[in-house]
Amino acid sequence: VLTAMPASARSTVVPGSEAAGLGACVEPTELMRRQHMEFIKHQRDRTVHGGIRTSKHSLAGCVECHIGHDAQGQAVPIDRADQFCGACHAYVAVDLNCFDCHAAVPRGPMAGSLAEAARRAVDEAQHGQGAVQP
Amino acid sequence: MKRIVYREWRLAPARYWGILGVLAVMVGAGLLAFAYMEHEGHWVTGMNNSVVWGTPHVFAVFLIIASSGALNIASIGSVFRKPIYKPLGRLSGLLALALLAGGLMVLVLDLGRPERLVVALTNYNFKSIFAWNIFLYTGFMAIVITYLWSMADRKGDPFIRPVGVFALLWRLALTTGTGSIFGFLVARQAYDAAILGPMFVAMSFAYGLAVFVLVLMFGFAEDRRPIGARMLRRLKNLLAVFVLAVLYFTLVYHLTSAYGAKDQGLEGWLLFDGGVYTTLFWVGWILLGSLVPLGILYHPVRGAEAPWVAAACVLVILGGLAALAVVIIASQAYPLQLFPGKTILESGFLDGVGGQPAPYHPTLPELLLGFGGVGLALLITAVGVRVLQFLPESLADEVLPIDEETIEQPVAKAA
Amino acid sequence: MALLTYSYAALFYVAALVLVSGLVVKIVRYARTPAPLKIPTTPAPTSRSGVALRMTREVVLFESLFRGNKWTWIFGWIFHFGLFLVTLRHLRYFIEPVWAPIALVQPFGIYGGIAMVIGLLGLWARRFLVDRVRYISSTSDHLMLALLVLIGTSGLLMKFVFHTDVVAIKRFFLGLYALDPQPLPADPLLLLHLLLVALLMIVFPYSKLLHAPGLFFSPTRNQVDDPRERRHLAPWARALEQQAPAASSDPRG
Amino acid sequence: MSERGTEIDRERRRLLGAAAGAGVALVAPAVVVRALETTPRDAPVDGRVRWGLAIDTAKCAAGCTACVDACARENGLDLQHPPEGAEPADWATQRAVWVRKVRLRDDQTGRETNLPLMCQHCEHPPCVDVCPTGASFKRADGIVMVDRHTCIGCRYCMMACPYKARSFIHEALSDQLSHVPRGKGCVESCNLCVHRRDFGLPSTACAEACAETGHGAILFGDLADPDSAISRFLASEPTRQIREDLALNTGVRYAGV
Amino acid sequence: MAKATFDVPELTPYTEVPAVTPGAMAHSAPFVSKAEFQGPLGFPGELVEDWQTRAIDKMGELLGKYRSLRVYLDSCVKCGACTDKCHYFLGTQDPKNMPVGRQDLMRKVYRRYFTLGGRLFPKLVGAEDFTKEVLDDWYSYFHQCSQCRRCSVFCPYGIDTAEISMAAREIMDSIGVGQKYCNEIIGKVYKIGNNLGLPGPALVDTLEGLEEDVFDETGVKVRYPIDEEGAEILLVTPSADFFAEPHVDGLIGYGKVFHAAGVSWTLSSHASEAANFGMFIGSYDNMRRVAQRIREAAIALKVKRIVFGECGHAWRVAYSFLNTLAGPWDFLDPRYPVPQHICEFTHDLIEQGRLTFDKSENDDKVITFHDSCNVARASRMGEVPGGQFEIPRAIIRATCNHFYDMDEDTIRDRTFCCGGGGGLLTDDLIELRVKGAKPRLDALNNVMQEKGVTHMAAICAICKSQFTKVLPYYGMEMDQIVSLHQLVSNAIVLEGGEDDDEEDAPAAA
Ligand code: HEC
Ligand code: HEC
Ligand code: HEC
Ligand code: HEM
Ligand code: HEM
Ligand code: SF4
Ligand code: SF4
Ligand code: SF4
Ligand code: SF4
Ligand code: SF4
Ligand code: SF4
Repeated sequence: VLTAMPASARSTVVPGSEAAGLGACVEPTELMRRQHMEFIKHQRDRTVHGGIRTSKHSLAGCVECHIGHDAQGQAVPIDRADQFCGACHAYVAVDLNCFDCHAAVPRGPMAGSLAEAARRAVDEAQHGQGAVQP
Repeated sequence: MKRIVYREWRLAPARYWGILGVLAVMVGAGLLAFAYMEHEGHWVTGMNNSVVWGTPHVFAVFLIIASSGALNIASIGSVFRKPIYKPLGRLSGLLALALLAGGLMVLVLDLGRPERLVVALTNYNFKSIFAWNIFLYTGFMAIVITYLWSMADRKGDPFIRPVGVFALLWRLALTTGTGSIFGFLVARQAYDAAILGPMFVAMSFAYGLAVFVLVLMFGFAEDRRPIGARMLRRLKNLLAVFVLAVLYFTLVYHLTSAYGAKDQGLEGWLLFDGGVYTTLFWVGWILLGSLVPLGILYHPVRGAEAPWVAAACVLVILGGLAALAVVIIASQAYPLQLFPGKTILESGFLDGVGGQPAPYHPTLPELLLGFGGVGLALLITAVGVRVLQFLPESLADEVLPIDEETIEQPVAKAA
Repeated sequence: MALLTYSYAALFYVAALVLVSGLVVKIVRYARTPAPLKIPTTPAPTSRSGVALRMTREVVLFESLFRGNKWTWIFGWIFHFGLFLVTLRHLRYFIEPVWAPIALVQPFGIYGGIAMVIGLLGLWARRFLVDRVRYISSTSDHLMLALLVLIGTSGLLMKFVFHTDVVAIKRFFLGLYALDPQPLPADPLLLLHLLLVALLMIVFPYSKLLHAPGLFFSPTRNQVDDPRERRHLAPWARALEQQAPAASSDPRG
Repeated sequence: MSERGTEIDRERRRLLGAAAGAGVALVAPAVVVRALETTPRDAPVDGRVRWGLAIDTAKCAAGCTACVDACARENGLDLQHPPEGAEPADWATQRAVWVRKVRLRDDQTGRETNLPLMCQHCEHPPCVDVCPTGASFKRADGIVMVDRHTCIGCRYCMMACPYKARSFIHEALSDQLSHVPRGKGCVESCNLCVHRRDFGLPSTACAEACAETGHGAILFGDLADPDSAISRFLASEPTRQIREDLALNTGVRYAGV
Repeated sequence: MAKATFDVPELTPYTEVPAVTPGAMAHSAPFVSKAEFQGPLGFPGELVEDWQTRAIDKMGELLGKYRSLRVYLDSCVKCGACTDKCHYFLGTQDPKNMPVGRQDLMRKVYRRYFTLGGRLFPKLVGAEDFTKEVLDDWYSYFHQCSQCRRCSVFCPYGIDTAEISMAAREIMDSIGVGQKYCNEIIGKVYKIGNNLGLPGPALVDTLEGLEEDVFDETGVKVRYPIDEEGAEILLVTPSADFFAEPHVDGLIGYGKVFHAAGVSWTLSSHASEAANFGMFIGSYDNMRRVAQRIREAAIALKVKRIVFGECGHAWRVAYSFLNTLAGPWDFLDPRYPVPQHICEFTHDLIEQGRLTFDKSENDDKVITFHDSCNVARASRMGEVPGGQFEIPRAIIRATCNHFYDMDEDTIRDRTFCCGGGGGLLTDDLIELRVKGAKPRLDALNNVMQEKGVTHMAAICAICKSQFTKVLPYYGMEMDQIVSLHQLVSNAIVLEGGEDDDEEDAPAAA
């Protein structure tokens, strides 16, 4: 077993985000920590060129699931240095420019649909292929 | 044959660092302009959605074609076996590299997403002339470096000619390719012309040589090395012939345009009521850039005097920038003809309502970026001649190889 | 897991100790050894600032090597500059918060890594292809190159193919500062990378890698050319003067 | 296991509600309802369809800009604001426009024509041919668009497009919509509302808006399907391509010009 | 004239880098010094019993005394930049004559006894015990280094093989393995005052002869004084200048320049030698002892300035070390640097317009200039770095109409050694000297072919002697080598004054 440490001590998942209440990411956490950039990059090409919107690695999906909220319940941009993507990348000094273009909070009429696709895919992974996480 | 002796450019350190300082400031200002444009976005430039390429592109294209032209001297020396040009081969190669680097710097720093340069270097669309140009440019660098090596290293001797021939062909492809960036744009009337290719070749010869002669004269004057009358005569005659060639292609280009019915609107506009573009064309390109230099170069007395030849070179360069401004900017400012036989009364997107040209006002950052490229080219040259043996010790008449001076047809031979 | 973490933690404590103490000993010894005579390779600068400039050119541009051998210079410079960029990029594993300039240049470390390996391969090829260099190369020269190539390629593989958990690595090293080792991800490539790095740190003070500090102490490069203006006397040479005074060192006496 | 699955389900439903709520605050309710009925595409697009527009200029009304506004709203163009310090006149030349309204007068007859002009989704798109990185590309279903992950912002495609259909983003953006990422330094243009395509919505924002105004000048549909409304319209009405001389076989056709 | 017992290399248009031929020069070694020559220098007369430990101890001592040695033995990365820079390697093809190859002879011993790696894994790092074979290699190859420092110019760390070979020679001396040529000569300096062993009266004779010759030739009474107390300038010049060709023509030139300048000057019989072979054997003590003579002479003769004649390594010792070894010089005229080179002196006068030349006197020659290595790479002339290149050339240009430099890669600080420096100017090393001269002569031959050069000027006694000897091996004439001040001497126009006939020309003070 790789994760001997309690998740809380190591995880950067923001409290109050949807993810905080869930047990697993779209892939096993150990894998996400290492490979998430590859996942979303592949997803990116498949979406832009192939029009595929059902995969679980959608960036908009990440944002929706991992978005944190302020005291007023407003979504906080996910790339802010104290938020999910931002915190980690500030820690390792990686400059993420995805959110130059991508909405850093779920916004717009289709927001729900985009996340929905990802969730559906996770469901499939969890029900279809059995559990990935203990 | 006597060996040509090359020496590093040996200026007094204060003078040398002074020159480098000035050039570094130029480059620095260009970089600052880039940082500003990159940080703010391109709205701080005069470029817009109608005139998408502006002043930086004028400089970039100038430098790139001048780069190809600068190598011409080396080609004439080794490919066309004109021994008199041989001593200039190394400088010619260095200048070609430097100008190309300067031009590419401007081009890259003007990109909307310069940080994705790697993307441009790893993703190619082989249908795109532009992508081919990326190969042409990087290939050119590699070839010129090989060429320089073959000229500088004793082991390289047998390769000089083959590499030189290859470089020549590559160079013609490169200029044609650069010209074709425009020539293949069927959308724009001004560009949809095959003659742009050869015209760019002629331009590259003229501008490249003008830059070359200026740099040579400056470098020699600073280090108190002699340039003999014979060499000066050859160079200025060559320049005159190239300027004439540009003039000739300009004439043919505008005649064919004016003849083709669909382009008459454009011709009339450009030649008569294009405002600043008309001035750029007549005063910049034709008068100052071609006729006056020709007058100087063919003047029996002035044409033999170094300062006048230098002045002619400066004019040719300025005229070249004007010419490229006309070719690049005016052609975009003139509205696209989407609805022949109809007048646009209203449009949400500057479609040339009532035939109005699109606006374009260059801003300071664009100019600085352009000059930054020039600065980089000169900086590389200045460092190059200092650390390596690029400049011949002397071009005085007595050290130059004998040349069959009577039969002078450089164009026929060079083109 | 814990075993792994603790053994690597121990390894790095030892390696750091060897590196730092070894280098300090060496450098102090260089600094303490006098240079009794003025032996700058001339033409040499006649002022301290001139010497500083000369040293800078040597360190940054490898000026002498440039004059000496262009091929070696190109590969050597590519390697060292790449190594420099890689080092800058690696700083992000060791400082928190990461300084802004480091964050800015860190992406270039990736190209630095590629350049570094290319440079090393060029240098290595030379050791086989040029008979003179083949003659002077000893096993340790090859091993040193092999070591660096391996470090570089394992790093690049981590960057491009088998990603590792960078956050955990940083936590591990920050933990080492606080004597509180955090778990180290058990990725084989990472373990190899780190093992070799530790090895490099250990051999550094005992190998030709001493050229890095050595350059700064090289009298032919760091001396000012002013022997006529300033009398230069090493302590042991002064002692010599006192024990056996020259026939008449004072002209008036 | 299954217990956990249901837990996620419940959780999700709660959050979906919240997301929908947020949506309501931002846009008209009708849109939100529709958004929830989407069927995202799960197979790559293929060449069996070719999306296109048919524009009946006779129906396009003077003074109307509903389609232009709808496009701006759909794609977040209206969230773009002039950067501080920009001259309004300059800004007008630099802001992004995916579709514009053009009013023409025939030089001979004096007849006036109104039409919306957007990317023509050429079958042989010059913008794609010239793009050095291949960022400008044509999807299998005929949509010409820019992959903004590989666009370097060279603007060569803008030089090449005969219709001036493209815009360069001259300034940093914020407040983008989740489904239309866009930002500084890249080139963009009408993509036939590609997200709507992929989520299975029937029409484009402009066509829908035009229909809502009652003009119905824009018809969206599959050009490859002979039974589609658009194909039937093209079969029945004389239509043409703008700049037919270039033989680009555009996906946007105009009747009555 | 020269009948060689070895193959004289053929000159090539450019010096090609040869393929390495291990052992090609292993047979070359100078005569070993006898006890009688060792003693006066304070060295054991023959190889001592426990030579190995004593050598290692000595090495340890030197490591503590010379930062150069310590840093250089650690720093080499075997980059190879120096491998094709040594004229002896280029001429002999022996890889142990590659500077790094030469250093490695010592480095392998250093590694074995002084580094952790060498103690633990000698094979891995190329460490070796100090055996008799190694010692023989040392003797052979550390006497194939002319300490010209060309290698140090190109080494990224400035590693100076000359420093290593000096240290090696000192270690060998300390265990009783000295080189006859150097040690004998140093002994002569101690005993008689100069390398050639010319006693004082002989010098006086020679100088009187010179005065007569010059008067005969020019009609002007130029003086060549020795041991004149109260003269302004003490001239220290290599003893070869007193009689050998072409050296003596240089000395004649110095006298004419002093005459034209109107300053009083003198030679000294106590310090009648500029050369300081103490440097060659790396012995600080001996170098210091030799240098002290100059101080003694200056004090005794109450001079105000010291000027050195044309000699390369002598100028290095004078310029770089004299202040250290025999300073401080606070009793001399502070307006002038101590010491000055004769070229600096002449050049100053030229600058001030105080010398008149008739350049056509040298029209029978087309000149090129050989930068002597110790002048070029270990010293300076004038105020600015590089003056040592410009000043002699300026003098040539002022005195000759036809001057061409040799190939840029072989002059200035990249100059090739004549092949006879560093204490190797002895007949027992003639093969080495001839082969080592090849790169220099390749370049000379080149300008002879292309520019019609006829003569090469030099400012070093060793260079002049070496070229006189080796030029014939390559089919050139021995008199193609000239002194720089010979050219000055030829071209200088001396004021023929009334006082020429008077006995005591009043020296302008
Ligand atoms: C279904 C909701 C959901 C979606 C969609 C989702 N995640 Fe997660 N993610 C989670 C949960 C839950 C965790 C915490 C798992 C744990 O603690 O082990 C997590 C953890 C992670 C982690 C590890 C964090 C840490 O501190 O170790 C990363 C990295 C991550 N997600 C990235 C992404 C990315 C990138 C995407 C988009 C492709 C994405 N996530 C989409 C739910 C989601
Ligand atoms: C557990 C920490 C962590 C979290 C949370 C995280 N990342 Fe990362 N991310 C990393 C690390 C580590 C890297 C790789 C750094 C490297 O290789 O230099 C990385 C790299 C990336 C890259 C590649 C960047 C590049 O320039 O190569 C992308 C894209 C990325 N992350 C996107 C995201 C997004 C989007 C999120 C939020 C949904 C996210 N990451 C959350 C740690 C994290
Ligand atoms: C210049 C703008 C821009 C930048 C920067 C950008 N994207 Fe995108 N991205 C887009 C556009 C435009 C789309 C296409 C959306 C569509 O087709 O509806 C997109 C789509 C995507 C998609 C598929 C849609 C989704 O939500 O899953 C992914 C994944 C994605 N991008 C990842 C990234 C990542 C990772 C980065 C940063 C390394 C990034 N993008 C940076 C503009 C950008
Ligand atoms: C001040 C810093 C340094 C300077 C100026 C410097 C300079 C040089 C130079 C000039 C060379 C010779 C040319 C070559 O072969 O590349 C060299 C070689 C080398 N350097 Fe450095 N270096 C520095 C730091 C380092 C460091 C930190 C390392 C190792 C981690 C290193 C590793 C090497 C190696 C392995 C070689 C030998 C390459 C071969 O075998 O050919 N250097 N260095
Ligand atoms: C304790 C010290 C070190 C640690 C913790 C470390 C860790 C790492 C890690 C985690 C990566 C992968 C980066 C990624 O995936 O983005 C990496 C890459 C790399 N490492 Fe190291 N490394 C160390 C020392 C070194 C040293 C000393 C060198 C060179 C001599 C080196 C050379 C490289 C190279 C060339 C890469 C690939 C390029 C890059 O990502 O920067 N590393 N290293
Ligand atoms: S909405 Fe319809 S009528 Fe109105 S401008 Fe657009 S196309 Fe014409
Ligand atoms: S209209 Fe322009 S942008 Fe659209 S596909 Fe055609 S050429 Fe490309
Ligand atoms: S601007 Fe972007 S899409 Fe257009 S040609 Fe350049 S890279 Fe391609
Ligand atoms: S199809 Fe969509 S993107 Fe294109 S113009 Fe209409 S609304 Fe705008
Ligand atoms: S000092 Fe001169 S002779 Fe000695 S090794 Fe170096 S180059 Fe050769
Ligand atoms: S140049 Fe210097 S570092 Fe390189 S091999 Fe020679 S001595 Fe060693």
